[in-house]
Amino acid sequence: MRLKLSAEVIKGDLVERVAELSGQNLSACYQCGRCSAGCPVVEEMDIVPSEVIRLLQLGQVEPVLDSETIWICASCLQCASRCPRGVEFSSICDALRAIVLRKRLSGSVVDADEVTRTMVSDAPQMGVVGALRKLNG
Amino acid sequence: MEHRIGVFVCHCGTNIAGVVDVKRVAEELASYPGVAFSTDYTYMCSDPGQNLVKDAIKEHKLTGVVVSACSPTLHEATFRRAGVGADLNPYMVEIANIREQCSWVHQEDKPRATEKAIKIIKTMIEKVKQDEALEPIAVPVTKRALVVGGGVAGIQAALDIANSGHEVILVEKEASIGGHMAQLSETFPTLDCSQCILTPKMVDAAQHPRIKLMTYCEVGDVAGYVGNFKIKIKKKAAYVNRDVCTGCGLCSEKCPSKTDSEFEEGLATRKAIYTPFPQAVPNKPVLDAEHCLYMQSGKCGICAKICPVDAVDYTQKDEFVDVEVGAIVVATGYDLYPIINIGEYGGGKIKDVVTSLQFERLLSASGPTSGVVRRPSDGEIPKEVVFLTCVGSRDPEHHKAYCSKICCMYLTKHAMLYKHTVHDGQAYLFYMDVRTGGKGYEEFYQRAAEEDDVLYVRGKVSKLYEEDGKVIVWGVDTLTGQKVEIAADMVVLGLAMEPNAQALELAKKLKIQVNEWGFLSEAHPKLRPVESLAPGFYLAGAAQGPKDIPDAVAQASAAASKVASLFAEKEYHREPIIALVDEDECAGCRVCVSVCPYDAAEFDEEKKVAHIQEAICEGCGACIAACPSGSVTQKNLTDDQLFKMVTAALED
Amino acid sequence: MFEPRVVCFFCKWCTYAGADLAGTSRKQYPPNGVAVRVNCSGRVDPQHILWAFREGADGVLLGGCHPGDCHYQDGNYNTMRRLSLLKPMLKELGIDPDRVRLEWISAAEGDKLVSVMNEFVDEIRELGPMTVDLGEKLSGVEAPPEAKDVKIAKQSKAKAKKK
Amino acid sequence: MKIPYYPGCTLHERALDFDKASRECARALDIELEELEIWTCCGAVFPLTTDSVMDILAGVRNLAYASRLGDKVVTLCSFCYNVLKRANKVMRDDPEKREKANLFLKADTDAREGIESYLKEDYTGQVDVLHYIEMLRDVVGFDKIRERTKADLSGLKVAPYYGCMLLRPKKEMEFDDPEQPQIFEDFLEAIGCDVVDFPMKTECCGGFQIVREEDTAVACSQTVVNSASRRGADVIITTCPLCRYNLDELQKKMEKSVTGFRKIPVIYFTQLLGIALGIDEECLDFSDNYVDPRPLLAEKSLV
Repeated sequence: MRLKLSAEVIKGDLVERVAELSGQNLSACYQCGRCSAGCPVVEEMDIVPSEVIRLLQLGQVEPVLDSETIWICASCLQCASRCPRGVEFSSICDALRAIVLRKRLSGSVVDADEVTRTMVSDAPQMGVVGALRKLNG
Repeated sequence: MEHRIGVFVCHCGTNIAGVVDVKRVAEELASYPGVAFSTDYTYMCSDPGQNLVKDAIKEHKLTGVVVSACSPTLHEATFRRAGVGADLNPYMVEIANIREQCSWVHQEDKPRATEKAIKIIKTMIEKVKQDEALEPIAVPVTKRALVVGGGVAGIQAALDIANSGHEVILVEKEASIGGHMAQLSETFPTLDCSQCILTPKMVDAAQHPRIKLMTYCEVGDVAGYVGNFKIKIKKKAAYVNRDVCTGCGLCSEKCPSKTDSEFEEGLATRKAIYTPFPQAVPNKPVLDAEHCLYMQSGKCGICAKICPVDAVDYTQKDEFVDVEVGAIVVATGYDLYPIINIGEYGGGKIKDVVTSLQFERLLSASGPTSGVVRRPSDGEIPKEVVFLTCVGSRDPEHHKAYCSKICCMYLTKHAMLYKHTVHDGQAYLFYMDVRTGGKGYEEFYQRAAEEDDVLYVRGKVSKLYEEDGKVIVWGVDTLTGQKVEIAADMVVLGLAMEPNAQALELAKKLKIQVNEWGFLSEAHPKLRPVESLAPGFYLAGAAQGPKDIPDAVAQASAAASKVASLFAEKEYHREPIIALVDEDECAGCRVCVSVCPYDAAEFDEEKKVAHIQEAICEGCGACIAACPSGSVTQKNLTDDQLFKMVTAALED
Repeated sequence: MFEPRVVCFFCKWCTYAGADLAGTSRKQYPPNGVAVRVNCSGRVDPQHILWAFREGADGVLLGGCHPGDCHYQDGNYNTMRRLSLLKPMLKELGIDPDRVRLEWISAAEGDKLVSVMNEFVDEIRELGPMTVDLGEKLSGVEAPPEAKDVKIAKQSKAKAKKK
Repeated sequence: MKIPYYPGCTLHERALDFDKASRECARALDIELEELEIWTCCGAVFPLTTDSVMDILAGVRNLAYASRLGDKVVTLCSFCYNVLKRANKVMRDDPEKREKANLFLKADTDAREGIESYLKEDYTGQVDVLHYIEMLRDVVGFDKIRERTKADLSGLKVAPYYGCMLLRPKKEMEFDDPEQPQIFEDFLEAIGCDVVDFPMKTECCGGFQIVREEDTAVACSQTVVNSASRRGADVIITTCPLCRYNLDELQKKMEKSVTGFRKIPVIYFTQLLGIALGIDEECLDFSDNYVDPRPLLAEKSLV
């Protein structure tokens, strides 16, 4: 499919919202791909971090919100730590998750009941609480 | 005296007129006291614009001119010449800077930008009202140049100046001239051998009757000004009487103490008494006291015993030589950004991760492996070699924001030369953009990809680590969105270029400006790219910014021609904006003598008053601010002028 | 909103060039200050600063080369020393010493110039307009008529010092 | 010497071994960890969205509690350390969020009758957040630890695992070089171990993904464990209960999927310090480890 670009598409409200919520300058990214190259969980992602930012630069927020990528990110901050332009993909990821979770676009990605039932006796609390906050809102 | 000032407001296309209401400015100033003529024009610096100024001077009998345009650093000289063309003393022409310091910085507030432009122009009208017609001060020029740095740029500049008939002193801190170019294997895009093209030039420089080579020397104190610099040069103790030494090499051969060779980038050793490389110019050794057994422990002394001409002298001390020159070319070159700063690439701890200069030595026929590419860890010939661009460059977050300009090309060359020696090897080159902005460069890049099968991978490597004798490369191919991993035998880093560390100290001594990264600043990025803003200093090579050999040589020749044109005049004309003592007022307290950084203020024992030597005064104004009786003033920048300017700046 | 009036004495080698760089880089800052170009910040005499306040300035900004980088070797150190003498005097006169600021801004620091300008204008805005009538305080000091001006201004300086 | 101590939930419930060992070691080094009289969960993760004030409140509240006891607070868990330190920085640097957070804290105090008001004045980031290892280096001093070391740990090859949260983001954590950290190496050197440098020491263990995508966490942890193993480590040390869980517990899975998998015990750094200081094994409590370190320690005559 041909992607039709226009000022309206590129500077859409949702893109602005992502930039605002993440506090990141999306235009600063020059697509070196270092975030993707160093990501420990990139194999599990359907769209790699640098591509996520590229899609946002093109105004394509929907496919990113639908992606598995944003739920896979473990917030280890390796991407942000090495980015030569100071763009924090981890923050962009949090912003994208927040947009989905605040609107409950796809329901909870992590079911709190199930997690507490099955995991809490075993895994450290911090992991459970962290997951719930990152993945359930 | 009746003032008849002309005000000329430039639009600079839309650069000024797009923000400042130039028509209104010109109209409003027409009625300002002392203004006899006021107008605006699209491009004041163009020929018609300058003619407009000249015609107005004649027609309206103008006594002074304020051109309101760009910064005075750009066109002050232009308009002063125009003034002269209309028989107006050049110092009666002033510039009001309403572009860099007004329209360009206040684009969001046009009405207030216009107000500010008016104020700026008023300050200059007030200044010009009290300007005096001045004549530049003529000073004799010492027609001898100092070139600092003996790399290819310094050598070229020295040769060109010498060939135009002037004496040159070429100072190099190392034992030999040649610089980094002497370390290179072959050069892009022609693949001619670096030594083959450089060594004849080195010999030319050494043998030129008008070039005095001072290797193993450093620039010490610097005094004076354009045309008349006085410089102390430190001859570092070489512990070898190099005038007597024949360069036979016996001492190095027999010396028992070894250390890492700087020339071989640590890939081979040298002796404590050594010439940096076989083709060194001059081909005479120096002794490195830190590694000399005799100097450290008093034992050994073999070199002194064996020297057939008794040139070794352990008691030698640093010496200082005073020289006088009229111009200084700074060609201090570059260093590679230290690998230790790149932690994610091992920070220098992984043996088979080498710098680009180390790889040059591995490729060089005269290098430690005689041109066979062998990896440092075990001497094996690497079959999978990865080349990384932008290591430390283009990374404002952690390292250097700028592009180092030559890495794309030399890594392409590296990959190509590697393939030429290891036919069954594979070269990978990680890049963000392949920058081939030079003659024949793009074709060279295409050849590397097509004919030599260098695989270009678009992406920046995130991490390198050692595992089972391999260097694991964690990269990405951004064109497919794939994370990639290569188990490489060797990795070559295209590290950022940074200005030579010692060059920064030198720039401080010379009082020439550097940019935020320490590269020497040119007087104008486009129109005066080879001279410093401080007169008498010329820039050549990578000291001014990352550069390849052709650019460094071109700039060196340009700097040399600037020196030659300075030397072509009998005298140099200095700005007459200097201090002046009112002898009637002077109480003879000598504060001015104590504050003057140039010893230009002196005390006249006979008259018991201070006196400023106009050939020496630089016009800093320290004496004026310090004088308790108010008897020192600055020509064309008197206290009264400053008061009036301040008042004008504050008037609504 | 109160728009402070600021006079900027910029040395030709560093700060003025830094201001030019801010322009070439199209960095934006408020148009409250007008620059007076001097060869060296060391040329600026406390009387110039007092004069600026007398003429209605709300703030005075001095810009020079970084210590050690002065084009004239050590002019900027003179400036620094003079300013530390001037500040208590301003206080005596009822002028908040924060209305004068000295900054080292090199030719490479367009960004710094912009942030200093922004900060300084904000600070002065916070301090409010200058209310001290220096003309009255330094009575007898008229706007210097041509020629005699220097002497008169020096007198004002002497008087101010006595205070 | 007393230093305020924030254990955090995990050390209070699940990682009791870590808490116990750390207190014992502190005592042996003449430090008394003074647990905050009241404290809550820190929130576990620092929010990365710009509009979050609610999400830093838990961290700020604990800092405000801590400010009643002194000018610093020591913590151990990497997550707690990360959250507290970053929340503290927000309170220091962001006036807008500081004001809002303080309003919340005040409402909080007003609403909670029965507890003494914990917020005497606005919290402005006055407390310094210290990691226990920083306390060892800066308050106790590694030299003192070297002197107090009783056991001979030479020959014990220890791989220090940093993980993510101590080091990143560098500008906010100001803990160590995120690419080539050195603090745990220096510590291990002080207690006389053989330090094993391994390339994955700053890579992620999978973190909270254990809850959602166990396979992902296993893959991440396996990378780390393998890397240490290849460099010949006998034992891995960590300072994060979640890292410990992932690296240790998940070896159960790695064992099954990888033939010839070599198990490595993963212990808390204070447990190792305890051994060095000659603290009774009982107090260090290795009963919770999946890969039991005791056979190894016995082999080296350390227990």
